[in-house]
Amino acid sequence: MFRSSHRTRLAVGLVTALALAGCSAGQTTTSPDVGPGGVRTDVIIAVALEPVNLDFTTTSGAAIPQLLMNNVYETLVKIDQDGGIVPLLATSWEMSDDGTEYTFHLRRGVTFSDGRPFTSADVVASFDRVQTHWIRSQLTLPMAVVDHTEALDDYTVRVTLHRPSNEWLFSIGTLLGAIFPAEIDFDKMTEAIGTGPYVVAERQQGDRIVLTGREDHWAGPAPLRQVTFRYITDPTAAVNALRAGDVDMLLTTGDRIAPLSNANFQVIEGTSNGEVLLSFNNRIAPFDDLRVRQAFAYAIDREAVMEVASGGFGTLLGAMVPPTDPFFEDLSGMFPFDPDRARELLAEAGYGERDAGLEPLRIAFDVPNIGYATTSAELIVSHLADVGVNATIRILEFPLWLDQVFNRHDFQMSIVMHIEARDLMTVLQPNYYLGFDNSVVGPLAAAADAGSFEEYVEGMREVARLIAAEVPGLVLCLSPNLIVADPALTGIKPNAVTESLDLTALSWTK
Amino acid sequence: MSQIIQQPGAKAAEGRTASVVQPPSARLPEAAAVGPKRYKPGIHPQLVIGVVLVTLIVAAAVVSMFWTPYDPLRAGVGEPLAGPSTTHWFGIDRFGRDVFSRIMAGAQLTLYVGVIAVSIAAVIGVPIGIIAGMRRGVPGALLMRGSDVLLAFPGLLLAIIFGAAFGAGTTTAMIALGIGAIPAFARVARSGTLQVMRSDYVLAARAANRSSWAIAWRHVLPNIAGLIVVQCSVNFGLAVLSEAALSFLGLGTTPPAPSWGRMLQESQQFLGSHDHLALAPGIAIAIAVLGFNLLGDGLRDVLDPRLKGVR
Amino acid sequence: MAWLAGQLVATLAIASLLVFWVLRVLPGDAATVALGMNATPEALATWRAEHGTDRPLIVQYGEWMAGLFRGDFGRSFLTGNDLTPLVLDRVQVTLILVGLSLALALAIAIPLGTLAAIKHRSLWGVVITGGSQLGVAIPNFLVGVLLVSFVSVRLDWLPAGGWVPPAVSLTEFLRHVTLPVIALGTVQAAIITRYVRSAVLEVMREDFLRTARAGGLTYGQALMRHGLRNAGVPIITVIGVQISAMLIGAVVVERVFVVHGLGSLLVDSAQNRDLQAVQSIVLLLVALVVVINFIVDLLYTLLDPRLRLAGSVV
Amino acid sequence: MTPAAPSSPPPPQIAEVTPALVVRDLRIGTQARELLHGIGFEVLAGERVGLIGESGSGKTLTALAVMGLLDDNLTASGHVHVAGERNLLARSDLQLVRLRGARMSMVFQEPMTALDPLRRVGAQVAEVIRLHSAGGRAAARLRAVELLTEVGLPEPALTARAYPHQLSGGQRQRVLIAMALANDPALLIADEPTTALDVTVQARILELLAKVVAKRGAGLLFITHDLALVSQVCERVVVLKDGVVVEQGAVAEVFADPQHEYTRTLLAASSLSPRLSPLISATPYSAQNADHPPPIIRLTDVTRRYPRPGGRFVDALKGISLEIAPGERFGLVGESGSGKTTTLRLLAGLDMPTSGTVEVAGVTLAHTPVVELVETTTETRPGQRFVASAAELARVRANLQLVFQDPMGSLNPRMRVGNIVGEPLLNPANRADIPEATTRRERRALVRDILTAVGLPNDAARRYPHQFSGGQRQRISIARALVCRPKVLVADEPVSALDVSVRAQVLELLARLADEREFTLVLVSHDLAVVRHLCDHIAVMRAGEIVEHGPTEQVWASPKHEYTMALKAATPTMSKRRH
Repeated sequence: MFRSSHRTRLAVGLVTALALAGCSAGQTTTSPDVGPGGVRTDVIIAVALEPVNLDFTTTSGAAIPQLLMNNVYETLVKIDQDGGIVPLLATSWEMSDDGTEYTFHLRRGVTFSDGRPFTSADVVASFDRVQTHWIRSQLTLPMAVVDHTEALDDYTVRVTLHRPSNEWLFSIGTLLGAIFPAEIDFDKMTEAIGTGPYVVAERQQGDRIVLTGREDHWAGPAPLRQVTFRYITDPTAAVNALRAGDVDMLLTTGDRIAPLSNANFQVIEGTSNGEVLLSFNNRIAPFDDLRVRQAFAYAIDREAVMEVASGGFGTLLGAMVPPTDPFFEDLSGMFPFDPDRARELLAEAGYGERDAGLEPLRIAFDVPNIGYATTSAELIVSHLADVGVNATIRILEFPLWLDQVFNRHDFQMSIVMHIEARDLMTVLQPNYYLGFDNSVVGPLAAAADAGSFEEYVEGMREVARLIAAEVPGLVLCLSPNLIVADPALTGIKPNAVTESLDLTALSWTK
Repeated sequence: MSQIIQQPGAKAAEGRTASVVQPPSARLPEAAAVGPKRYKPGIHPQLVIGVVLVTLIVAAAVVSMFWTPYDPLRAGVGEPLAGPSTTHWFGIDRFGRDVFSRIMAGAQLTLYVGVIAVSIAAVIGVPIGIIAGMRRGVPGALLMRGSDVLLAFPGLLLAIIFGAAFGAGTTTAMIALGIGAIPAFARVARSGTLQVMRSDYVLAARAANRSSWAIAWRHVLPNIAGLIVVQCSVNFGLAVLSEAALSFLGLGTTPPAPSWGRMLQESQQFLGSHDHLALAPGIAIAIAVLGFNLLGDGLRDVLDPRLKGVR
Repeated sequence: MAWLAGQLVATLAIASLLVFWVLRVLPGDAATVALGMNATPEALATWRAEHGTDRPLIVQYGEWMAGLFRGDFGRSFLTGNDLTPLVLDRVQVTLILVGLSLALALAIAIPLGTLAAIKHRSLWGVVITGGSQLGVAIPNFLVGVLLVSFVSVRLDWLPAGGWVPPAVSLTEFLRHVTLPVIALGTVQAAIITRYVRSAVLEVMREDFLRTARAGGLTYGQALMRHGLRNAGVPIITVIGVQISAMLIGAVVVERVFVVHGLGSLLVDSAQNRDLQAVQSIVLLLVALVVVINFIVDLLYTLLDPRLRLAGSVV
Repeated sequence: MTPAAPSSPPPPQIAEVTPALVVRDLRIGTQARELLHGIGFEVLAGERVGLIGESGSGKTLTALAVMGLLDDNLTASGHVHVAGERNLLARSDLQLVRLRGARMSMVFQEPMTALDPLRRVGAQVAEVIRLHSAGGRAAARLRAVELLTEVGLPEPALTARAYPHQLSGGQRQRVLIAMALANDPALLIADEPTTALDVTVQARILELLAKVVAKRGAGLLFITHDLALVSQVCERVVVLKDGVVVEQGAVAEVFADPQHEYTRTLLAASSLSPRLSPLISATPYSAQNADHPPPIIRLTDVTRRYPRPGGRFVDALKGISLEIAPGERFGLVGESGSGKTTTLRLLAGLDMPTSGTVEVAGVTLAHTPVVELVETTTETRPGQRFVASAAELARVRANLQLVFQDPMGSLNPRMRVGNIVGEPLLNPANRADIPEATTRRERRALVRDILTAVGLPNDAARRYPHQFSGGQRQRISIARALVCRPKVLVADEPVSALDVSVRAQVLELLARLADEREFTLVLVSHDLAVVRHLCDHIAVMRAGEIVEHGPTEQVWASPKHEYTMALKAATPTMSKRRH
């Protein structure tokens, strides 16, 4: 709840968005695994992005934690559906008054899937190795505040921090806090051994990963005997698989809902932090000119874009502050759809018809090859054409997009979903790909962060308002977490709070 | 016979294709027209249908340069996903664009891709084939070997490689398809050239001390022109299909340009609820491919009887 | 034979150089792509050293070639995994798909094409010829999409996609493979039908068929005993070409039916800029094409005594 | 309906012997038009009847109608009875199948394509046997070998295992005859069975046909365009023109006293008279004779060797020498593979000798020093190793022009006749001696003149080759060859692809032009009669060697080499009869 958000985890977040969009679950129509009382005990989940391996300590991407976190690996604390921090492997914990010492009391009777008992030694080993063995060092920054971890006894662990950090506790609820057996060789982690209710039973690369439920999980036998993740990149194919009964559950985007809604499926709309951002390169012309950025904000009918790109699902935002943030304020009306105003602003900036003695504006529009992005882009091009802007779409595969746009800042305008929580200030770092000059809002935000909670909220609102007026990028909408599933499936977690696709409560009602 | 025996293995392929079917490299519909030479001076149904269909596509393309019912790129000209109506003949797509206008403009793009791809293949492939056919020594063999290496790269594969290397797009796709078709043209040109070079009129021209250049220009080219035209037509259909497939894979034309293949790909998710979105581009592709294939077949039937005189 | 094998090697060598050259023109840094944005410069350097992308291109080419000779496709730039088992697995899928589709195509095309030739003046001939023309013109992904839409989604007869290896469950394999094979096979059938028809028509005009009839064979007998084998010669050529085209052309159908074949792997790798995977897969495809052509040539020699270099009997 | 000549004998009485073939009022047509207008004739058992006519007369259609092998788009009406089997035209294909190959059979013109290339010839013969008899496979095999023996194939057991491409044309035709005879048919139809064969082979095949037919007492319907063959082979002749029988009767009577105008023309055109040239024919062939100008063509010890795969060679020329004096009409006679075409190519500078010297019009085209190593690796390409300079070569080509055999293939179908004929003039070297050919207008006038000279209509220059008949096309070829006023004209089988009546006209034209324009004529031909008709001197070639040469009449009257004798004996003439 109180973590600061200066992590550069965009890449991971984007990939998560991809993965979740195509996530679907399904049942085999042929031989459903049926348990006592005729209730099915298996689910096949189809997911867009496949893990390249099972080791998120060395490999980036959201696909691995999506599969393994909470399901195979567990953490001391867990982020619940409302973003709260709740006990998991730790039954309770205390924080010292200066906020630098945390003492965790571990759950007893927990075993790893290979039968080893879970003790404090595993926690110490796992936390220590984040610093020493994880290759993804930028991601591990939140753990850098850890001074040392010690086992007070078999079921008590004390973590000492250099300085107080609210974010740290939140972070050990994510993959950074995953508990591995102390004995495993971190350099050769080819299989995933955790304390969670499921184990990886089978991997067919390019097609599926099968999890089976543990009978000996500390919380009792897993509700499902078998969970299969099927990897379907093409969203249409995923929808077809659901409609053909090959899968039961589908994490998808809003534009896919319409044809499914008249069929017999439950549609669950949950919260996410996924703001779809039309990003401008503020460093270069024409977007170094505020009038151009504002003109674009007026020119684009965001409601229409949301209608087309996500079938009307989503929330219009004025800044990258979702309604779940404490400092949320509805700024979506700041730039209403007004093509005439857009043309005026463009003309002021010197762009327009050649006949009017102005320079026609041409924009290169680099779009990652992801459904929502290309669809939105196509409509935006039409809207821009109406105000005399000629935007040319170039579709880039995501890795190329990362390299060219995100890394080398070689772009004019792009579009991508940012799914990290509290990412307002992250995105506005001057060395970030937007290249926003935060010399004004930066100190304001820092001051707000240092103050009381009320000062923090008020300060951040002011910051958000200032930023919204500057339009460093145009927030098109907040995309919901959408799940379509067989109506008999229960225990689906609607909100996307971490990368994990939490299956621990998933079961059939009939 | 000795001709064939002289060319064992891979080279035999040339011998046999020259005599039996058209070159193996010409991947698609070559064959039908190799059929009986029942050329009647009157109406030739294949040709007529082919000409009609191709004319339809060309007319749509030409008209779309000056006029379409609506701006094919403009969103919001109608209720998104609306079905066909009197104002929007083929309905409206998800962006609220007029599908009929997009199909018309798509014809332009399709022809553009086809013309460029076929031109690249013909402009490079035909000279290679003619040179290889006229100079049977080392340079000719090398040229043919070179183009045969390309034979191992189907157009689609080339397009994927080029797309990965230079970025996907219409330009990349049509260049790749063009290069991929070079061996087909080279082989057709070579087998035709060999046939012409065996003819007595070339012997007569050589006896009259005409230069190789003059022989190629005055004797070979006019006499293999029919073969080339047929190959162009067939490859045109192939290029249209391949472009559609590439756009379908997301390796072809970038949005919002109205590519039929991409329209088909985008329509996929609305299949069952808004079938018109798939039908319009699907039928357009079929008409274009069918048209060019029939045109090629018809031309072959019409042009071949005179070519027989070459022997 | 040695000459043929030499050609095979030469073609592959040139193709490998082409592939390597074209793909190393690619912009972007393989290490960054593989490790993502969170990687430190040290990690990147380590990766480059590990994958050898910091060495001169000629050395990299040599290593790649040497690996291929040992049957080693290298390690994926993206996942770091050994590509060999993955590629072999995918090849299997594609080969099964292509093989079954070809079988279906031939089962349709040979009878229909022959019939169309024999009845080329009657309604049947016109219908078959017209049908095959139409079949050639319809993109196979459209067929696939329609099949999914109707057979899987509306009628719920067969799965909409996916792949179960025959070793796992034969019935499931058949259920999953049916629609892709139909989508790929019927369009191929249309193409091959046209070739069969023209080859048979060609043969029907041959003098030896008339000789056979003058000797007392019925038209049908003459065609079966003398015609089809002669028509087979050009048809084999066409089949070879079509297999080559299908190996890569299958990618579209693989996409529609979520079948993970070699083509899909290639497209995915290309999109993920996994250069190592792309160049190895492309070369594998090229090798397959070249080998198929080689086999076609051999078959051809087998079928046609005129191509055998054996000394004459008389 | 039969417009038979009044002198035809009355049809034999059917009651006595069942005729092998009776054709009555046979009409064949497409839906659009009738091609055969009700013809009638008979072939008695054991009788040999010639069906003669020029291309397009309908003779092959007749044969196919009898066999029931007409194309689907052709319909036949009338009556055809074969060996007592009545009314074949009314029968279904399934009924006819029993007769074909058993009661009636047919030998086709083109032996190269009439056999299934993928099956052994013995099996193909055996197949016909097994179709019509109950015997087993082994019996059929044996019988096939017997038949192959009977048709005179060497090592018949081995030959039966051969594929068609391993046999020569004559051998294949023998196989086809064996197939036709396999079930002792009552009627054998031979459709131009020897047209594709060499003269000496033709003679042996005809002998064979006559022999096997006689042995079986079968009727033979012998279809040909060549009156001389009919006169040799047949007892009776039926003359067909444009789908109508214009005359029929005993060969002796018809040929001695033709009633119909067409038959008379045909006969006149068929008998080529020997050339009688008082000036040269008496002179012994010798270029050393000081009274004569130096030869315009001189070949000295010329050899030409072509490489074959596997390091083997074919020696097309094995060292020939000959000289041709200016103004001479020189005939080069030989069968296929004799090297006459190679000689011609060497003369025209289109090829070069492996060793030896070729001198044409004072230019030496090649000397001996040829690198043998180079020779073995690649095919020789023209222009590669000429010793003569390009200018000299150009002069040769200006001085020596060619006329080809095939009137269809020797003219570019995409060019107008005017351009075809004028093309040699585009080469400045070719018109060096023709000052009036510098401008386009002048060249056009030259083309017009030469077209008139060869007897083509005024508008010919604007038309395309396919608008002309075979004979006219050959005239175009001659015009093209002569437009540059060459000193030598080499004509390669100029009339062998033409109908008899046209043949005579083209030969006349050549003779007339040679006199008028005073060029040296080199005529290459397989036909001794044609050469004898036109030439003063001849050289007889065989297997790359000149076996005999000298003044035409001398060689003709008293051939010294046995091959010349054989050739002369094999050459069909009207006067010779086999029976």
